[in-house]
Amino acid sequence: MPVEFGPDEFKTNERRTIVTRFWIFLFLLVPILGVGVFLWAPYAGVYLPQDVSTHGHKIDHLFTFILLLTGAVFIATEVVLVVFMWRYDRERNQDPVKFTHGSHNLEMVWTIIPAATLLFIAIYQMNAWAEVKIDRPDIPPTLKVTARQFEWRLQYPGPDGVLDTRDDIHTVNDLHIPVNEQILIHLESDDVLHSFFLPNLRIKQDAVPGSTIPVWFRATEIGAFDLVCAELCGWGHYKMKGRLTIESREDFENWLEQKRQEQEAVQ
Amino acid sequence: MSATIAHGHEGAHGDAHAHSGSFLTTYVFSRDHKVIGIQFLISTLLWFVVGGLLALAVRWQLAWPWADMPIVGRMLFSAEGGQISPEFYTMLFTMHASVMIFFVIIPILAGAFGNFLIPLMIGAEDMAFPTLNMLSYWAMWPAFILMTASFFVEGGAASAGWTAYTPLASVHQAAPASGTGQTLWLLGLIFVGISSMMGSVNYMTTIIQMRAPGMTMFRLPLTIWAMFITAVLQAFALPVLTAALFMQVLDRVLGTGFFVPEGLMINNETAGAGGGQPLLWQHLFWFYSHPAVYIMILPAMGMVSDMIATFARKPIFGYKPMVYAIAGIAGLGFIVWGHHMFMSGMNPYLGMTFMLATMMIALPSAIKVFNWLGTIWGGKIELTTPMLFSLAFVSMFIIGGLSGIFMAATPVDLFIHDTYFIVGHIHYVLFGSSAFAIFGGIYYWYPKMFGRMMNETLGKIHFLLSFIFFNGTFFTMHILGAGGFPRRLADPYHYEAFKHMQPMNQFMTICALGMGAAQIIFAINFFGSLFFGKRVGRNPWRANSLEWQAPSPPGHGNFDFQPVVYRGPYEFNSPEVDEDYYPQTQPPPEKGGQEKQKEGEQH
Amino acid sequence: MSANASGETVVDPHAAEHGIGKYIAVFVALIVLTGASFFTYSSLWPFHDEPAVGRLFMMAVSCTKATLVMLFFMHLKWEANWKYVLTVPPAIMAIFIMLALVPDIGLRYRIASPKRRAFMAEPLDVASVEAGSHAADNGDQQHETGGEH
Amino acid sequence: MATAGHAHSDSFQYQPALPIPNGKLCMWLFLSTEIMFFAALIGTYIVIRFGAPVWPFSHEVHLSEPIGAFNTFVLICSSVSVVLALEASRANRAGAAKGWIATTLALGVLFLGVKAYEYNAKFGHGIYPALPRSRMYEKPDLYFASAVRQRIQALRAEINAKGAENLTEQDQQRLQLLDEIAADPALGPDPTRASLTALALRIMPLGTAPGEEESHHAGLNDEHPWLKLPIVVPGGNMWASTYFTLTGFHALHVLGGLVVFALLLFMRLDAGKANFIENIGLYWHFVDIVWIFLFPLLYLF
Ligand code: HEA
Ligand code: HEA
Ligand code: CUA
Ligand SMILES: [Cu+2]
Repeated sequence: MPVEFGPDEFKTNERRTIVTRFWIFLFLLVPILGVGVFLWAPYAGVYLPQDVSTHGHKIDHLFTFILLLTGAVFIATEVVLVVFMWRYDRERNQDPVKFTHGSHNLEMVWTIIPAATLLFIAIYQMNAWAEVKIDRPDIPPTLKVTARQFEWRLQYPGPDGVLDTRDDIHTVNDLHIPVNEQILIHLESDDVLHSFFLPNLRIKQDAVPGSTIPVWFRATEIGAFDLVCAELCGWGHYKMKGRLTIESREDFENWLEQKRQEQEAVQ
Repeated sequence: MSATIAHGHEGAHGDAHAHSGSFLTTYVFSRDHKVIGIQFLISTLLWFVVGGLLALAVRWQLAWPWADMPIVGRMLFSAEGGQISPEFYTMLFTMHASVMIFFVIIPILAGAFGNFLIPLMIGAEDMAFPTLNMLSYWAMWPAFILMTASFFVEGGAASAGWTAYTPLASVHQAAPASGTGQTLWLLGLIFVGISSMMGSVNYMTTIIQMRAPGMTMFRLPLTIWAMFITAVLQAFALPVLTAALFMQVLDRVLGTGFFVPEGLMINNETAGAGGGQPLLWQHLFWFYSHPAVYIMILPAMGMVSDMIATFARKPIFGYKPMVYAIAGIAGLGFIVWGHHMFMSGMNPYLGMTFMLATMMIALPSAIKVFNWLGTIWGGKIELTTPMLFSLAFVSMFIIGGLSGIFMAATPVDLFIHDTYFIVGHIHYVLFGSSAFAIFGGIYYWYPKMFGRMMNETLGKIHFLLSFIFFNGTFFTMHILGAGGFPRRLADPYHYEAFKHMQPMNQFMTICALGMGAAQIIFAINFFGSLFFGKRVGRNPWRANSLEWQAPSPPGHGNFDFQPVVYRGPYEFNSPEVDEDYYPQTQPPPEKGGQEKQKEGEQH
Repeated sequence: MSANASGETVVDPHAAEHGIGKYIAVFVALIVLTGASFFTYSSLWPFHDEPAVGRLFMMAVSCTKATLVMLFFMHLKWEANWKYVLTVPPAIMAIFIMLALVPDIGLRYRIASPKRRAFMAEPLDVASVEAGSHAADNGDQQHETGGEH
Repeated sequence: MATAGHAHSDSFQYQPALPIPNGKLCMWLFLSTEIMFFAALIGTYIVIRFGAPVWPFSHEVHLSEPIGAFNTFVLICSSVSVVLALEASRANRAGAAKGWIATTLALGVLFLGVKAYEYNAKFGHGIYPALPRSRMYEKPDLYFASAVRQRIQALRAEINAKGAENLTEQDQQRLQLLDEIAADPALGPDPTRASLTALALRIMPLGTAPGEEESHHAGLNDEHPWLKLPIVVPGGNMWASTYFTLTGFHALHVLGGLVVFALLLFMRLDAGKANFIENIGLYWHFVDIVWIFLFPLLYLF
């Protein structure tokens, strides 16, 4: 005859109460450490990297905004979970179980409030999106970027100011752009998908073979930053890195001229 | 196809009364849903070890890139001097994700729990089509063999990520493994698809047609609702993936050009005549694979709902909203796939539409979370191992879900797309949620499966270690992502900017190793309890749903009485009875007939 | 179990309603409709300049044919309301996935890169042949014709 | 069908939601998944077809509308015969049912035969998707010219391999023709776009739009089938990709149905088998419906 065995096994005793408290404490650690990690992150230097673009602050602002909002939801829900675990523990809770099948009003409340919140986020962010991906500036392209396994080929218009002519200036993995100017890049790929990722400019765009995709931005500070390939493109994906140099118009032109001369010397 | 279906049907009938059979038909080619469920369970646990070990290799490389792997390294890659090569790294995470998703989470939820629970919970003697059911299990083996065989072919296993983005995946010249390995991967997935398809139509038919008298749709346990809607999701989404997989196979084998544009130059070689669209693959793939992530969470949510109600000794809060939320997630799940493609060069206006839909999909999830909290409110919570895993599910799903909101916001996704933020999200929803629910489910239904209890102490240690090490491994990924740390890099420290993140990665790797070790405890518990676990009666947890009224383990035909259902599955602490539980089959006291029921139980 | 497996319920209550005559009528209708869509291809079809008209017409004809097959051959006409549950959602989803691809993939060739254009198919330029070799041809253009590699 | 459940006292009682046998429900659900499968394929075809800069006319790819229409007719007939088989089986006329099933089987085989004939015609003209390239070129460019040159050289080498003394009259004529083609300005030192186009048209003349006069002159490849010169079919690769994939998967479904029909021939098709025949019939009608859409999409669009 099989033995009946069940929850009764865990009936009240001292040890059990302590163990229960321990579990509740463990769940409490989640919000505490979760928040802690995010507070610590900026000090550890693993947080949004320095932003040197005109649109980046909007993205960072959105990130922070969503972080605060979801953070609040996170803390609230986790704390409620822990409090309920504490309050309604089998040992602690002397009241009879609240026999209920739910509440229509509550359901409405917790459908409508998140709905409104989410709708708000959705609408709130549209401008930033439009700025980066929809409102394309009406200027000739500053340069053409062609991704290929595993390098970035950059092509600047030569003295005639037109791309795809004989006097174009070619570089590899060495991206220079003038500061405080509207830049428009034509992004292409020769072989597979790549992704043109400038972390500090808050720019990311996949390069799709067969399409020319416009990318635009405006840099605000002089400096040197990473150009990362952010889409798996084969075994060498990890080493497909370029260098972005943001410099003054003058330096930029000097550099361009120098490159042009180097190129002519070779030919 | 139709032949098997029809045969299966006839078979259902003939087999129901066959009590004896050879070893082969009883345990191997069994058509009993319980045996098939357990077969699925054990195979998927085995595959979980495979996927997990691949993950540990990934972690090893991320913590100590190009360092010799201790012991294993010398054995496996002596050619590279015991190191993981970048080619091999890409194969590692591709196969890790493919195994985990297609061979662990989906088959364990739909295959193992679906098979085991559906007939028991609706009061049927078996699935509608037992032979089809058996085939759906056996289709998994060719799939797995094809997949793993690819490690041993020229060029190695698939290495284009589990998303197999074209043209990397579809052009031979693009990657060493885009030779045979990728083709095997595709064929393997086609088999997985066939298996899921057979399961899906079978589950739908069974749930629609074979519920016990009195078991109306709104008296079904939420697990069954979730399984049902999962099956619907699969029925609509999977064929699209199958078509896409076939097209990629054709691109690779016959030289069609669906996903290959013209003029492709790889290593200064032209790659086929082309004429196709690389992004078409992404659309078709995510049309399946976004619903697929809900295929991987909905059954888990259903199971958790059952466990939470049982261990809070309280009816589920808002049963109908829960059902509608499941349906809502499924419905919305079909119109949000584009959120994986925000940066892909997709039409940016389309991106906005998908963003809006993605935001809205958080709503049904919110309803579910709040209803779970509502369920434990005012209850009498028993922190058994399954309950701990279930509450951890809720806790972790909140994190995983909320991180989804960041990515749904297109401008934020612009920055965090393809960074570790995504990897964090993936593992919070897939490991912290789905896998935790699976562990809980195993502890909860183990007594029903094997007639023995799993050891509670070991279970709690397993939970404690998993919980701590899981969060240790994956929580920090969020801030790594915020720091721009890209995913899928064989050596992230190739970039100066990421060098200072190496210590964090080492910490994560150590936690991952700890998590692996914690699973050893689980394995010991699982297999040890088969022999040493305490024997149990029918209803060890004093739960209400039908499976607990059947013997443990249930015999052939499941029930030794005709189940008749009088109420929903969550009537705990009902004022109508003295006991704190009220089985679905127990007739209401006023109407009498209790004796008759008792009789039925004593068979 | 259900009826079919036991093989008991076999008398079709509607057998009288849809005799062979009905099937023949449907058959004829299908043939005629096939002829109708084939007609758009003949020289008598008036809308050759507007292919969209013909295509719409053909799709409408196909839908009619499919409906006929479903209603009569697949007996949906005589089935209870479950037929809507099982046919409407797949139909909606099928149309949805086809339409969903249009805004992105369907319009994608518009942002084709110059490199791709060089390789892209184009209608044969019959006019240039007729004009003979006087047509403006020079080395540059040859280069372009041949691709760069 | 709840009644059936009650019939077995020792069996379980169920409460089915739909008044149809499980097998039929399962078949309908299976067909829903099939709808999605073909929807994905047809959706792909549509976006690629209408996104393509050019699409070949059916005559350029040797697509014959009358043959397609004939196949439509064959499938419609088979749909009728399978429904008649069901009626016969329901009326317990096993012999008649088997006759109709055999008819269906025959019609299905005929359909596949016609399909095979059509495929063969295309393969014969070098029209198929292939790695790295089939004989089809998208535009008359230098690649095309060099492929023609290579083919001519290969043919010459093949003939000359026999040795000068063994050449027959026919070989001589062939060499002459090859020389003549090789003298085409497009194969000379500086081909022009116009000359390349002219060569392409000479090898294979343009197809005609629907309703236009059929072009009269045959191309080199048609006049001399042994030449097998590369051809220019703008949009040909994607045409071949979609055409063969769509019709191929449809043909596989037909084949699947035929296997079941063949098995049915070994059974007694009395009323007991009516449900089974109904299910396979549903499947067969579905295959028919798919073709109803494929035919205009692939042949007439
Ligand atoms: C089980 C699996 C699962 C689940 C359930 C989810 C759920 C969600 N996912 Fe996730 N996702 C994946 C698995 C999953 N995902 C995987 C595997 C990938 C990566 C694929 C790859 O590229 O390899 C991915 C990637 C992914 C992306 C693409 C990122 C990128 O590549 O750039 C996005 C973008 O929108 C996204 C969003 C969401 C959202 C909004 C949800 C929502 O459903 C979440 C809803 C839940 C909540 C929001 C929490 C609970 C709610 C409340 C507590 C209420 C209050 C909340 C608010 C008011 C905000 N996911
Ligand atoms: C169900 C899904 C699932 C699960 C359970 C996991 C589990 C784990 N994953 Fe996985 N992961 C994915 C789905 C999943 N992952 C997906 C979809 C991706 C994206 C891939 C892509 O980019 O294409 C990914 C990618 C991914 C990455 C990113 C790789 C990259 O982008 O470069 C990493 C890195 O840390 C990682 C780590 C882990 C770890 C440490 C675990 C651990 O939780 C595993 C723990 C389990 C075990 C270890 C098994 C138990 C082992 C034993 C019992 C044996 C004994 C053990 C020892 C001796 C230690 N995963
Ligand atoms: Cu290029 Cu990754
Ligand atoms: Cu998604």
